[in-house]
Amino acid sequence: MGIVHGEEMVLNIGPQHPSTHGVLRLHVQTDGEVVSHIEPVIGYLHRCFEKHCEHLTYEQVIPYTDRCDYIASMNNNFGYVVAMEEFLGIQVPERVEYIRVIMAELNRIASHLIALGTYGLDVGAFTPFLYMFRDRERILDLFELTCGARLLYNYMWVGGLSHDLPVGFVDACYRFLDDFEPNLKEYHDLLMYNKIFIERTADVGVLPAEVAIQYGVTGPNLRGSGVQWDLRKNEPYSIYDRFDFDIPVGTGQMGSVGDCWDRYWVRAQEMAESVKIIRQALQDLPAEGNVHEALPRKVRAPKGSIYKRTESPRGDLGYYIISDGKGTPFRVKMRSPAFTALSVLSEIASGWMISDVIAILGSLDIVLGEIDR
Amino acid sequence: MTEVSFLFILLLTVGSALGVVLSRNLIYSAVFLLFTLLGIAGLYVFLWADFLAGVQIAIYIGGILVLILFGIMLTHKIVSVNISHSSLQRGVGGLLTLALIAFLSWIALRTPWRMVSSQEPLQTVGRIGQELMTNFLLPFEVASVLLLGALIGAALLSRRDT
Amino acid sequence: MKRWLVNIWESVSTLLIGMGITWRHLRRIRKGNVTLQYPEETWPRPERLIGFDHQHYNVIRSRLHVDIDDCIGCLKCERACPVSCIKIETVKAPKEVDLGLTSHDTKKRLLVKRFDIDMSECMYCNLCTYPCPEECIYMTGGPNSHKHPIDYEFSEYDRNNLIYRFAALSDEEVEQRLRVPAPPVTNEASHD
Amino acid sequence: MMNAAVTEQIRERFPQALAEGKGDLFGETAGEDFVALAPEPWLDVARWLRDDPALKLDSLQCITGVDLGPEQPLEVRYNLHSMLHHHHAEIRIVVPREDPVVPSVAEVWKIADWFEREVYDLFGVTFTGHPNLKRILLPEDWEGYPLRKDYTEPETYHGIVVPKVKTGWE
Amino acid sequence: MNIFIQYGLAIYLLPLAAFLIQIFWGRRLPRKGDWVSIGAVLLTLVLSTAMLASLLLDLNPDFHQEASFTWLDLGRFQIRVGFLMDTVTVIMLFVVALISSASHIFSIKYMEGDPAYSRYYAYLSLFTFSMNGIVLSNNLLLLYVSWELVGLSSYLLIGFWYEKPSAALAGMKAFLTNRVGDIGFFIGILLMFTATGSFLYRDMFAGVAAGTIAGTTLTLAGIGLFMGAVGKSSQVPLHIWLPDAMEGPTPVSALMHAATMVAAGVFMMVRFFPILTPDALLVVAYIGGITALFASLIAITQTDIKKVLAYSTVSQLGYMILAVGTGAYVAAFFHLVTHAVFKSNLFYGSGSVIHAMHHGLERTHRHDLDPQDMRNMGGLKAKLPLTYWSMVASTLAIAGIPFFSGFLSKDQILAGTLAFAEHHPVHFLLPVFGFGAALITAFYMTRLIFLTFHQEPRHPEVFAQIQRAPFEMALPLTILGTGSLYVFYTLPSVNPFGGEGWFQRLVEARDSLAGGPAADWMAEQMHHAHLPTMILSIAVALAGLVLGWLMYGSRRISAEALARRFPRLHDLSYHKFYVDELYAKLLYDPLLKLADFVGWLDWDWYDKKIIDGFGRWTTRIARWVGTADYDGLDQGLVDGVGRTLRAVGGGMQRLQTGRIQNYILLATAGVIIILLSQVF
Amino acid sequence: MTHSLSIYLLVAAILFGLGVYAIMTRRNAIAILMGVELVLNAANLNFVAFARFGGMNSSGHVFALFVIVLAAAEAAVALAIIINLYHNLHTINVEEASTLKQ
Amino acid sequence: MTVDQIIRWFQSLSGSGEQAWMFLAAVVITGLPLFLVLATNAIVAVYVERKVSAFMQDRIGPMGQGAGFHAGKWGLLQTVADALKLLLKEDVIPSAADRKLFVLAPYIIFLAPFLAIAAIPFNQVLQVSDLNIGVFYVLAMGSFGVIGLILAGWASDNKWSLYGAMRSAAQIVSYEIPAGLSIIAVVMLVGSLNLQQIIEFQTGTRWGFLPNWVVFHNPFSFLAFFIYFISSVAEVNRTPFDIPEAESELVAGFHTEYSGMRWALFFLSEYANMLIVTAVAVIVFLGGWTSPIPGLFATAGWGLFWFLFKIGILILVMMWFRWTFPRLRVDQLMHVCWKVFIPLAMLNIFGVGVWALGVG
Repeated sequence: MGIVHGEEMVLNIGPQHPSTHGVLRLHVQTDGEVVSHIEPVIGYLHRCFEKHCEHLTYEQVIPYTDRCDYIASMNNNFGYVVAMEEFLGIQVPERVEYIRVIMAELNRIASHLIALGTYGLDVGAFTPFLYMFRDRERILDLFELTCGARLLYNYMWVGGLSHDLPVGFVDACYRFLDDFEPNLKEYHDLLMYNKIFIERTADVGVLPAEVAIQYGVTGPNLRGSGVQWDLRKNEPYSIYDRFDFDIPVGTGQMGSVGDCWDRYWVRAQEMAESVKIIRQALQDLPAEGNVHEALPRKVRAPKGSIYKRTESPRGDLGYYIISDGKGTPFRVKMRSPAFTALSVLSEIASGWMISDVIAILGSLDIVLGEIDR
Repeated sequence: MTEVSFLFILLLTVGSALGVVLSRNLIYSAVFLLFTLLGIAGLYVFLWADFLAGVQIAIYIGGILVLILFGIMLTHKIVSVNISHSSLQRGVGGLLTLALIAFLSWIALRTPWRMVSSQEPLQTVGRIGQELMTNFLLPFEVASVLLLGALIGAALLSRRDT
Repeated sequence: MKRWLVNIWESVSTLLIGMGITWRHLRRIRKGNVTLQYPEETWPRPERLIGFDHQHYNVIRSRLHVDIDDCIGCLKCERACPVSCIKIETVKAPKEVDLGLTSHDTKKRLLVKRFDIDMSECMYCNLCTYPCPEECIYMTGGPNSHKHPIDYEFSEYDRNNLIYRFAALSDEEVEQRLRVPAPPVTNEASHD
Repeated sequence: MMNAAVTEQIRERFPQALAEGKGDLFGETAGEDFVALAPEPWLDVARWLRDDPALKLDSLQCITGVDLGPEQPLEVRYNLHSMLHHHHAEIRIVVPREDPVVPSVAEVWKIADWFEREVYDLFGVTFTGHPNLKRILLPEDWEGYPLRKDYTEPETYHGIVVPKVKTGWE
Repeated sequence: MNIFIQYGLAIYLLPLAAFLIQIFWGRRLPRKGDWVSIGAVLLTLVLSTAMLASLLLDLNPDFHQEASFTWLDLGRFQIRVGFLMDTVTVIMLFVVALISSASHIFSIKYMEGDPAYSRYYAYLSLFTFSMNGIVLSNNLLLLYVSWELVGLSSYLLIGFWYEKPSAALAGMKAFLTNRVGDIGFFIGILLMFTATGSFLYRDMFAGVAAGTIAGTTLTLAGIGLFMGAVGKSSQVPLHIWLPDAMEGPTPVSALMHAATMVAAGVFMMVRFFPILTPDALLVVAYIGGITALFASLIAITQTDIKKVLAYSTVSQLGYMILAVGTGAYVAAFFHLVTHAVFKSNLFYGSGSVIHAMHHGLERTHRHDLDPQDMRNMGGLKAKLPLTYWSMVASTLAIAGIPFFSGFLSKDQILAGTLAFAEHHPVHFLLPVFGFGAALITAFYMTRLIFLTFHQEPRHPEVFAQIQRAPFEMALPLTILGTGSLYVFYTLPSVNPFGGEGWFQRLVEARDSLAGGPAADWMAEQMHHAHLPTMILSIAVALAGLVLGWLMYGSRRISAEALARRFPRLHDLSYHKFYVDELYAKLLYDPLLKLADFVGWLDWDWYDKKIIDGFGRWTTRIARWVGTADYDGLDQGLVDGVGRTLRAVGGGMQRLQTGRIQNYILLATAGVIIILLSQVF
Repeated sequence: MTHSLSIYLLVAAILFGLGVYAIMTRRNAIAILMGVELVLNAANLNFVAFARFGGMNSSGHVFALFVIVLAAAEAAVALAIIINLYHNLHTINVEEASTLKQ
Repeated sequence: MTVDQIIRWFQSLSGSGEQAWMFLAAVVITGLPLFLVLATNAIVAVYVERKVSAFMQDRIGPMGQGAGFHAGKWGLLQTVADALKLLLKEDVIPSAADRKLFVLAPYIIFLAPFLAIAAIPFNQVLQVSDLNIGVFYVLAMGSFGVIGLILAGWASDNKWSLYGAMRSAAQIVSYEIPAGLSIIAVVMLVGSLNLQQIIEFQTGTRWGFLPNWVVFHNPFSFLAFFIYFISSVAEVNRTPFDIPEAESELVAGFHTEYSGMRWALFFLSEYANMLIVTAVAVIVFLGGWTSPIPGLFATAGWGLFWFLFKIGILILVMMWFRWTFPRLRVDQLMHVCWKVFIPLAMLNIFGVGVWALGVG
């Protein structure tokens, strides 16, 4: 490709730009259309989550975790409560475990739908985005049915849940899954296997596995690079060891392993796997059980610390909790997967054109709330 | 009424040509050039050369002027609005130019041109095509080679690392 | 050359597949549309009947409401709030003053002088509603939703209007209320 | 899960590296829950941890800064993980509050770049050898390190008064 | 259409098709499409072999086929182009196809893994196409177009590794130097065209024979044509580009800069011999002779293996040109053929050596060493036996040792010069050039062989890592090495001195149309001179060999000591007689100085310090003149020149501002004045 | 008015003069190029005008066509040169582009 | 109704010779309807675009239901409201912008389709000027708007605008080539540049049942239609070739800084350009005003209907493209143009020639 060189120019993509997925600024040096250097500038959404936590009780932290990754709040709750339960040594009832898995996987689907839909927007396809939002709305309906909130749930509590499942939830969920599965193929035909889309994403922004590990990239991004790494399989928490599902990894089907298309494809396949998990969980869901049974009267952690990771839709979500034995945590550190994913951007996006940078950024599926915390 | 439009086009042509020459802003010069070229295309219509008028617009405006604008943008700080340029030897040059125009006009007006009255042709394109394929075949071929050469040359030249 | 032709073919065929999908949606718009004509139609709130003590508990998280008559001033909700958007001031009532009973037949010991909720700060975590012994603070749509229909358009022109003052007694009023012989008077919430 | 083994190996390889156990503050014991290291040899240890075929801790999960209290030192905690062997290790480095300096491991694990910037930003721990040590979450001109226990919020920021008390509230 | 013309057309178009396919789709084809080019060139080899075979069966020296069509009909005259097929064409086609095939095959391994592999093959095909154009053409137009195309592909291939600045510069240098010659060539063509009104050889020859063009014009035209050959065949003074051209890949050097492209000039001279006047021929002869000796002198001291071969090529081309000039143009063509085979073989051998050295250096990570420097080699015989023997055969051929191909052709040439000198004693220098060059050639080739293959390896660790040449490289070496033997040129009679060889019988000398020597007379003369020549040349060649062996083989005579003894001579040779520097001094510096001078005028005029300026002007002029003519002019004369120039410059100052706008202003003023004068 | 040759010649003369003026006085290479375009257009106008009043001879049109082709080629090459100049010298002022001079 | 005809009509009314006011009046009388056509086109097309996009995305688009006026029945008044809003909106000119050019640019862009539509034959008689070089004229006018685009991008003094303008200019200039080449193929068949003659060529039937349109003439002419249509989509900067205004990359491209009335002009000219290029496609390939059922509905009135109907279908297809496809990258766009369409179009010319000589 012959490139006519122009002036070196500095572009500020963001903080207000249609495709920065939040309030992110990309300091981009361009040479003509080609990006020679790129530096993400973050912090616009910094809300001192960790400082807040030091002033809150353990229960009050949960709504704050909601707001970190607001696309997948359930999973953020999940990570925190799993960490706290291990810290406190609480065994939660079976029913609670199943409900949690169902919610987390539903939310994973919802999150991936957003990731894929907005990625379509990034490369210029508007319609798939609305189709995917339509299905996401139905998942949010299910959440609303369960806990009254559509986005920030505060649903999972340490030792239990805020509410039991409503009557008719299981049927509604089955209905949703039955409707959703055929839609998946349609989305893929419409976008993923579209030649223009393939041209835009295949071989673009290749993230080799070594680089990904070096940068601590996890989740679908790492799996897109061909590394079979999923905490649900590799370090099963909760009851994930009871389900039968596969971990899709990128194979370089359309270009090379670890390109944008592979990341997209991994997310698309993960939705199908999540559907599989939800179906199994709904099947095995214990009919009886009090979701408040194991709730401690007052959460007061012993002295010490814990680091626990769970698999959020974006990757390894880790909580490092230190307790000095008082009623509030001494320190809560959240290791957010999007933070590491964004840090790799300057490594893989330099040398591509502006359009590709947008595509690469979109394929990393970042949520600024989680990066800036 | 044709007179009115003719006069308008004349004034447009000459006026904007003045603009091209006198404007201190390069982009403005280019915009004025746009109107000059448009005006000349209009004059071509009056001269029964409709095909040439089309060529004038397609090539001069759609091609050369776009090139010139690209050139201006590539050779100036890309986002600086004030692209001004200065001139030299305006006084002498102006006088000489005036003299030149005066002489040329005087010659044009004074010479008893041999005029042959003719009818407006029904179609010009066909005749030009026939001319090109018969009497002007060699220049036509040469022109195509020239264009090819210019194409390659321009591409080669504008690569930075040659 | 072959690659070139294959590319063209792939482009054309996959693009046609995509166009087919959008065309199908265009045809099926009457059945499949998801638009909500907002002012005329509103979001259907989920019907639910679950356990958790209440038989007809709608969990939809709308604005907070306090049945101030039932409030005993225990400050549990204020403590539960992660963002400190609830402010309660109480005055201890003398033994002889009877402030009445709540709907759970608890005797009120404290006079709630002030009960403010800054709704503009509320993060809808619902944490304040769970500890309330009298179940008098709830998101609308809660246990007493028949009294307060769900309303999620609580927009205001002035931010200060989002501070809901469920009790705002002046010193005189407090004094009056706590005057020993005075009979109990029901007090309405300032905001409804 | 294998911290004790890691401790042993570090002691063999880098006899001077182990710091005196500082782990009593939160009731944890060095060697089982974590490995406490002195700051100076950390970079060498880090390289070895990553490259040693038996350990192969190639993935840096998280860097957590901790302020142990107003009169106490600062601590930097590293959670390491091996993608090959699937085991973890936690390294803690205690540095004095007055002069918190830790060698940067950004060249060992690339992600340490941003993690260390974050710790620098919020705790004021200086990482020597870091390629680009500047604030990451807060504005460049922010004063103080917010996650320290003795941090007091500024009165104003760029002339804007930081409201401490809500108007009409208290 | 005649079958030969059809074959010719196929030979012409096949590489073109390969080129087009390669350049557009090459990278996407399997194996990056090298098989397209190789297949095309092998097909041309098959076709040309077939044609040669049919000629050999016939042995008709008057074989002549021609076909042309009107390319442009301009009413008054037509421009016709077409193909000419005669014995010379067919032999040349075969040579081109043979060397080209060898080059293509050799390159498979040599260029393996190069990122621009397919582009390389595309260029090779382009070259083959344009070279065939030169050979096939029956008119000056197609010849000129192909000529320039050859120049272009040479430029592309020399600068193939354009990331290397030296390669890019070498390409540029070759291109520009060739342009100088091509100007003359173009002038020659136009002279011929204006005189005869046609581009066809046939019409031109007829025109010369009929006397439409004669005398000085014809001489000038001949010299003009010869200038093209000077450029392309790298004769003095335009020889400077060829050694630099060695920056290109070695197969390219073997193909173009040893065998085919540089031979194009000779080929053209052979074609045009009948129309060259004796005066023009004399110029040709001297240029050729000087080149032959001059280049061989340089080759003695070069250390880069390819540079040695490059200068050797220049020298051998000088031989051919010399032969043309002395009238032995058949000998020149013969030498062209034999030389093509053995010289390209030498290049392939050196390529094989370089390839091996390169890999050896890579493996030992000795990036400080130059894989082409002979001083880093030594003892390679043990590691590369095939290359060694093949190169030795070719070395003996080029040295003119009996029973090798070079002996036959060289002998003929020397005989021609001797005969010429015998007839024109004034030009006794010509055979001296020839024999001198022969002596030196034998010497430096021996040096090359000994330095490269014999003695102890200079870098044993590198030596240990050297591997044998792969099959793709060995094949051309074997074929061409065998081709250096004499038998292939004397068939069917094995006796080399019988003169019954196919070549002798196929290519017959023709009479000059422009007053040059007649063919019979020339043959007679050469026959007379034959015996002394043979004895002398063998003696000379052996002397060279022995000298080389003494100095580099047995080391009886220390080369270093000699160099120390005659530092001047060694320096002269080592620095290539300072030709490049001379050009820099003669052309480049004065040009820069001229620019300085004009700039100074400019500054002075605006300063309004004309009187002061004149003083500085004089000194500047004086210095300029002084440096231009280094010593010899005394102070008074300088002053005189200065004064004269000042008077002229004073007038010119007003015009020389270096600003286009001022010129246009003045031009406009001039136009107005002319108008005024016309009107009133 | 539209049927008089001289008015076209007049316009062409003015355009020509202005073009020459631009070439003479402008320092900016692109401005000079614009001047050249004016001159070429003036010539073209003359060609077409003479063709129209000389008995509708198509040769004039063909010539004008060739001039336009030439102008296109010239503009392309000239702009390429100017851009090259700019990259090397960071100016397109013809007076400053004088490295050949020193 | 051409200008000349109107003037003649004036003359017959007043009995006097040609006068300036007549000319001006005639210009206004012909120009105003053209402007109205373009404006109506934009309003209708925007409404259709909204509805098409909505339907394709499972929405129902602008609606006016229930109490209150809202956007009229089925949202018919939505675009009118939009137009009103744009007209009444405050017009912001950035302080760093070059005011004169900033103001001028939208008009230049709008001028191009406005001039071009003068040569479009809406039916057998409804045509402002029947030019001999009709197709060529329309194409030439199409290249005219590029200047305005560059000026708009440059005058805004915004990097995104400039990127958009440069991309757009390069794109339009490039895609004119395949578009022109594929039209040349047809011109070869017809032997005329005159639009009416091209349409006349397409009257009658082919194989007895198909209309004798160029698109059915031979396989190559179908390919030419395909190339022309795709290229014209690129020429009007619509998805998948909308990189000049790619909202996810360049915010809004060359019209980022425009607002209110001026922005409306851009909008208007985008849809006007769509009208022009599809009109050319219809005239050149789909038989212009000829009826798809040869022999029936062939009056002038029906001619207008057929013409607009065909244009509508093509515009609908363009919209369909837009709401289905992702966007190409700028180098891929050039790749498609130079390495796919131009070679195809050249081959196509050759093919059409061979077909016309051999088969036709």
